[in-house]
Amino acid sequence: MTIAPKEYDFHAARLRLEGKAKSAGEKVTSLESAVARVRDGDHIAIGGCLYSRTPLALIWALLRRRPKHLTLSRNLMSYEGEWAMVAGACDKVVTSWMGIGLPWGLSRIQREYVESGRVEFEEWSHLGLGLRFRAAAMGVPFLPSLTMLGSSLMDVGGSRTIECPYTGATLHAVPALFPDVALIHVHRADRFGNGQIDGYPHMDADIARAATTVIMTAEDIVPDEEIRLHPDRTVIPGFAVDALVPVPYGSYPHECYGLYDAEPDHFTVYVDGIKRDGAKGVADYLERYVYGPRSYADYLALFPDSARHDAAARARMLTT
Amino acid sequence: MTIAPKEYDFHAARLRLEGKAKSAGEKVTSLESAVARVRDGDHIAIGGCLYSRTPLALIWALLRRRPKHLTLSRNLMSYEGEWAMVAGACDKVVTSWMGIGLPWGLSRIQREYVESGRVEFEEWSHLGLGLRFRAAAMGVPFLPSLTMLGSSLMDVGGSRTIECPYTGATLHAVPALFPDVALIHVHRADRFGNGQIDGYPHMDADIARAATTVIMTAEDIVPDEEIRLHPDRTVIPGFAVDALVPVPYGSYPHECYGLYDAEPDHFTVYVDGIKRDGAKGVADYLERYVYGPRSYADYLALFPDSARHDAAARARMLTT
Amino acid sequence: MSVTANELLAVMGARALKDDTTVFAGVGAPLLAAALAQRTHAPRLTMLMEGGILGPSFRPGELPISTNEMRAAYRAQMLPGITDAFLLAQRGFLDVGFIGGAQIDRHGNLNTSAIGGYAKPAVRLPGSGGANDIISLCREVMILTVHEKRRFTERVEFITSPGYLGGGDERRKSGLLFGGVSRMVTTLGVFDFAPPSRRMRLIALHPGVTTDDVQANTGFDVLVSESLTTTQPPTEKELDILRMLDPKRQFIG
Amino acid sequence: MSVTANELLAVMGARALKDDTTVFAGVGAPLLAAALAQRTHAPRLTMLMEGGILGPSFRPGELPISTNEMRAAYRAQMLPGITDAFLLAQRGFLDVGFIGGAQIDRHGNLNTSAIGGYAKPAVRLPGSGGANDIISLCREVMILTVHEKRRFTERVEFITSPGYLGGGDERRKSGLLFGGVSRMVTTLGVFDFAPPSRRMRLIALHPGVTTDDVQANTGFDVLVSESLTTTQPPTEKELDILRMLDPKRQFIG
Repeated sequence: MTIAPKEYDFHAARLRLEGKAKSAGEKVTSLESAVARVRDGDHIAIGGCLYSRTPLALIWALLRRRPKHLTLSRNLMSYEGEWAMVAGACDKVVTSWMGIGLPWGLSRIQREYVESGRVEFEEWSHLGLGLRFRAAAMGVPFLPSLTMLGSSLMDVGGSRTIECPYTGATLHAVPALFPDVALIHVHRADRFGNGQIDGYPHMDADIARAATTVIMTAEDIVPDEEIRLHPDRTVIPGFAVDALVPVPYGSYPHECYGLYDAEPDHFTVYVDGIKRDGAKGVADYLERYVYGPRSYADYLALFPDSARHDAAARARMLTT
Repeated sequence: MTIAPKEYDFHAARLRLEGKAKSAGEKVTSLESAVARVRDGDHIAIGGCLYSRTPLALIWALLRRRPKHLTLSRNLMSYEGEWAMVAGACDKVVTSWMGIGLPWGLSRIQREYVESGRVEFEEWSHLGLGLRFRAAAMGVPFLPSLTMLGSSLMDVGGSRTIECPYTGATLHAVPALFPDVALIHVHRADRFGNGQIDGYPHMDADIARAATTVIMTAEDIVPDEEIRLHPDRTVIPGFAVDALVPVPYGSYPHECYGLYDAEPDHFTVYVDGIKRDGAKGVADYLERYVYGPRSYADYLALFPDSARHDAAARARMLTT
Repeated sequence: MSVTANELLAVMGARALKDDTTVFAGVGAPLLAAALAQRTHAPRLTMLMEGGILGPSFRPGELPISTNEMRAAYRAQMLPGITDAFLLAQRGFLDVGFIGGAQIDRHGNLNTSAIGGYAKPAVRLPGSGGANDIISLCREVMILTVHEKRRFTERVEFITSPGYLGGGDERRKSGLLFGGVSRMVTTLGVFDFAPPSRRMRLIALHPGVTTDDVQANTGFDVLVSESLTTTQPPTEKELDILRMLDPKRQFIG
Repeated sequence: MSVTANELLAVMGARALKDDTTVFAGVGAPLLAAALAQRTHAPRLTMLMEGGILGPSFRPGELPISTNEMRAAYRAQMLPGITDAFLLAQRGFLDVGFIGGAQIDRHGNLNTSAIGGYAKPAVRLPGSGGANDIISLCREVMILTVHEKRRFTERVEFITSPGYLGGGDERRKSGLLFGGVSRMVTTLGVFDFAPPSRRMRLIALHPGVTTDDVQANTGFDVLVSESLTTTQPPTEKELDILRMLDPKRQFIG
C-alpha cells in the first residue's frame, strides 16, 4: 500500500488547522514569497483540471526554487507533471490520468519516468481521487463509495472496504487525502482571499479545504464590495487562504473559463520537442520558459501578444 | 429506533431512479397536477430553511388535497409543520428545530401534538439532517461524521457508529434519508426544470438528488438560452425534475432572497391566533388562507399589494 | 442607562474573542458579541452563521431575527450553504462557537429537546438546531446565558448538546475528538469546566455579584476557583457600539 | 465517401440511445454518438461529460478535445463540477455510459493502466480517468472501440475498469451492485456479455464482415450468438449530421 497514514490522518490534519491563524486580513503577496511556503517533501495538490485553470504561474515560480521530493496530486495531470518529473522535483504523482489530450498521444515523459521506477505513479479513478479530496474537505478520514470496487485500482493505494452498519452493503472506504499545500488559480478574489471561480469549478473548493496551506493566484483582485455584492459566487473562504497573488493570464497557455482559451498549437510545439529529444526536450523548454525569464511577465512575453488576444477572443465567443 | 430501512436503503432508492424516465423535455404543469404526484404515507422533504424559500405554494396546494399519514422532513421546520399537524396530514416530523423564530417563542402546536403523542417528532442535529440528505444525494447509505456523538440524539433515530478502517477512529455513521418526494422553490428555471437559486442555497440541491420525485416551483420561467448563458448558476438538473410550476411569490409571506423579504407582522398575527385559540387558531387560518381561496392568486390577494411591494423593496435594499 | 443582560453577555463574549480567528455565532447575544469584537479589538475576525453565511456585515438597526434571512446575509463574503458551513467546523476552520441559553448541567451538557421523557414529553422544546453541531465541532465553545435557577440542573435528562457528558474524559471517549466548553458567561459571572472533573466552576464574578448569589441561582453545588476574580464592567464605548448596532433595542433588550 | 471507423461507431452508438434518458459521454466517438442521437430520434437525451458539464450544446466545427474545456461547456445547462457529476451517476441518474478503446478481455474488463506489472511496468498507459467510475456507476455501459487483435486479450493483467471480472456473478459479488457492460460496438460488429458466463459474444456483424474476420482480429475464441444478425449501414442522413458537426473531420477521421 502506497498511501501514507499522514494522507488520511484527519485528527492530525485538523490539529494543524486548529493551530493556524484564520485571518480575515490581507493576503496579497508576491509569487516568490507565496511559493516560499512550500517545503521539500511536501504533498502538493494542484487545482484546475488537465489544461483548464492550471495554476501555472505558481508551478512556474515553485519550480524555479528547485524543490525536491515533492508528491504532486491532481485529478487529470497535464504537462506540469512532466515539468516536475524532468526538473527532478517530484518522487511521486497521484492522479487518475496523465497526458495532454488525444491529439498528443501518450505522455512519453510519464512512460520514461514511471517505467524506469524513478517516479512512483499512484493511480485512482477520477471520482476516487475527487472523493479523497472531499473526505479531507469534510474533515473525515474516508467516504463510502461504490467506485473502484472489483478493480485492480483497489490495490494501488491500499484501499479498504467497509460494511454499512445499516444495510450490510460492502462499500469502498475511499481514504481522505489531506495535502500539505494546495495551489489554486481563480478568476477573482478580494485582497482577503475570498475567491470566486466562473464556469466549471473542477475540484478547487475541496482542495482548498483539504490542504493545510492554501496558495492562490487570481486573474483579478477586486474591491471587497464586489465580492460582498455577489457572495453566492464565492467558493474559497478568505480565512483558509495563506497567500494570494494577482496574476493575469496565471494559467496561460492553459485555459481560464471565459477569459482565455488554451493554445493547442503551443502544446504541439512542446510535444514535438519531446518527440525529437525526449526528456531533453522538456529540459530545454524549462530553461527557456521557466528558469530563463526574470519574471512571470517575461514568461508571458515569450508568447506573442496576438496569441493571447486571440485566446481571449475565442473564450468570449465560447462563453457569451 | 424510528428510522425505517426505506429511508437509508440506497439500493432500492437507486433502482427507483433507474426505473424513471430522465427527460430533458418540458416539465411545466399546474400546481394541482404537480402535487397530485404525492401519495398518502409519502415522506416529503421540504426545501428552503425556516421562513426562507419555503415552497409554500406547493404546501398550500398539497394540503388542499387533504393528504394523510405524511412524514415531513426539513432542516428547520416553520409553521408549514404546524399547518400539517393541525390539518391532520402528517404522522411524523423529522427536523432539527421547530418554531418561527425568537420573537414568537415556542411552537404551541408542536408542544400540543408531540406532547400528546399524536405526531412523532424525530430530532437530528442540523448538520446530522443535512448529512442524511447529502448521503442520499451521493447515492450511499451513510456518511461518516463526528457530529451528534455522545449526545442523546444518537438514540432518537437509532444512529449507529462505524470504525474507520484506516485510523480506527469511531465515527457517527449518519444514515441516508431518501425521501419519496422533494418540494422545492427556486428563483428561476427553464421549462425543462434546470433550476437556479440566488443567495443562500440551503439544502435544496441535496434534497432534489435524494428524492425519487422532485416537484418544483420557480419565481420565473426563463428562456432556455438564459440558463445556458449562466450554466454555473444552475443547481438543480432538469432531468431530475418531474413537475415544474411558475409561481411568483411562491414562498410568500416567507422570504425569497433578493426578491422579497419575510413578513414578521403576519407571523405575529398568525401566532396571536394560536395564543388566543390554540390549534383552532391554525384551523381558522387554514380555512381562510389555504382551503378558502379558489387559487394561489386568490391566496396572495389576501395580503395587501402594498405589503408585497414593500417586501420586494426591502429585499432589494438588503441585497444590492 | 443600566446594562441589560444581553449587553453584559455580548460584552463579555466579545472580550473573549481574539483577532485573526473565526467564530460560529447565532442571532442575539452571540451575534452582538462577534459584531462588537470586530468593531473593537478583532477587526480580522470572521463570523460564520448557521444559515450558511460567512463574513456578514450588518446594517445597524437591521440585525437578523434568524440566521437564514437577508439581514444575516447582508454584504456577506460567502454563502456556502448550511451543510457545508457546518462541515467547515468539522474540518477545524472554526476557532470558537457561541451557544445560548438552555437547560444546562454541571458538566456543561445542554438540553433543548424535551423534559419528562422523549417520546411523549411533558414539555417539548424546539430542538437542537445547530447547537449540537457547534458544541461538537468547533475548537472551543463558549456558552452565553442568563443565570436562572431553573436553567441550572445537576444532570440534564436529555443531552441535546454534549458538554463533558458525565465529566472526566467521557467527551473524548464518546468519539468527540475535539473541542469542548471552554467558558460559560452568565449574567452573574464567568465559569469554566476544568479537568479532571470537568465540573462547572466559578472563576469570575460580575461587579456587585456574590458567590452566594450564584449558588442561590444554581440548582447544584457550585465549585469556586481559588483565584476568583471580578470582571470589568462594560465600558461606555462597548455599550455605545452595541446600541448603535441595535438602536431599537430589539436584541439588547 | 466511405464510412470511417469513428463514423461507424458513432452511428451504432447513437442508435442504441433512447429518448428521455441520460448518457455519460467522453470526447470522440461517444460525444459524436450522443450528439447524433439528440439530432435524430432522441431530442430529450441529456449528455453529461466528465469535466462536470451537463447538457452541453456544441458549435459545429468546434467540438471539444477534452471534457474540461469551453468547447465542451458551450451553452451547457449546468456545470456541477467533476466529483458531483460522477456522484450523479452513483446516485442512479445516468442511464448509459460510453467508454472507448483500451485493452479489453473476454469478460469486458478494460486495462488503460499498465502492461508488464504495475510498479515498474513495461508500458505505462495514461490511466483510468473517469472510465472506472463510468463503468462502475452507470445503469449500463456501452464500449465503443476499433477492433484490433492487440486490443482483445483473453485476460487483462490489470483491471482498470471492471466489466464482469472473472465472469458469472463476480461483478455483483465485488460490491458493484449496479450496471455492467450491456453492449460493445466495434468496427467489426456488435457484442454482448450474456449471463451466466458473461463472456463476450458476437450478436451482429457489420455489412461485409464475416465471423472469421472477427475471430482473426480477436485474441481469444469468440462466442457467436445463434441469432446472429447484420447491422444496418449508416444512412446518408446520419453521416451528414456527423460531418456537419465535424466538418474538419478532426474526430470522425
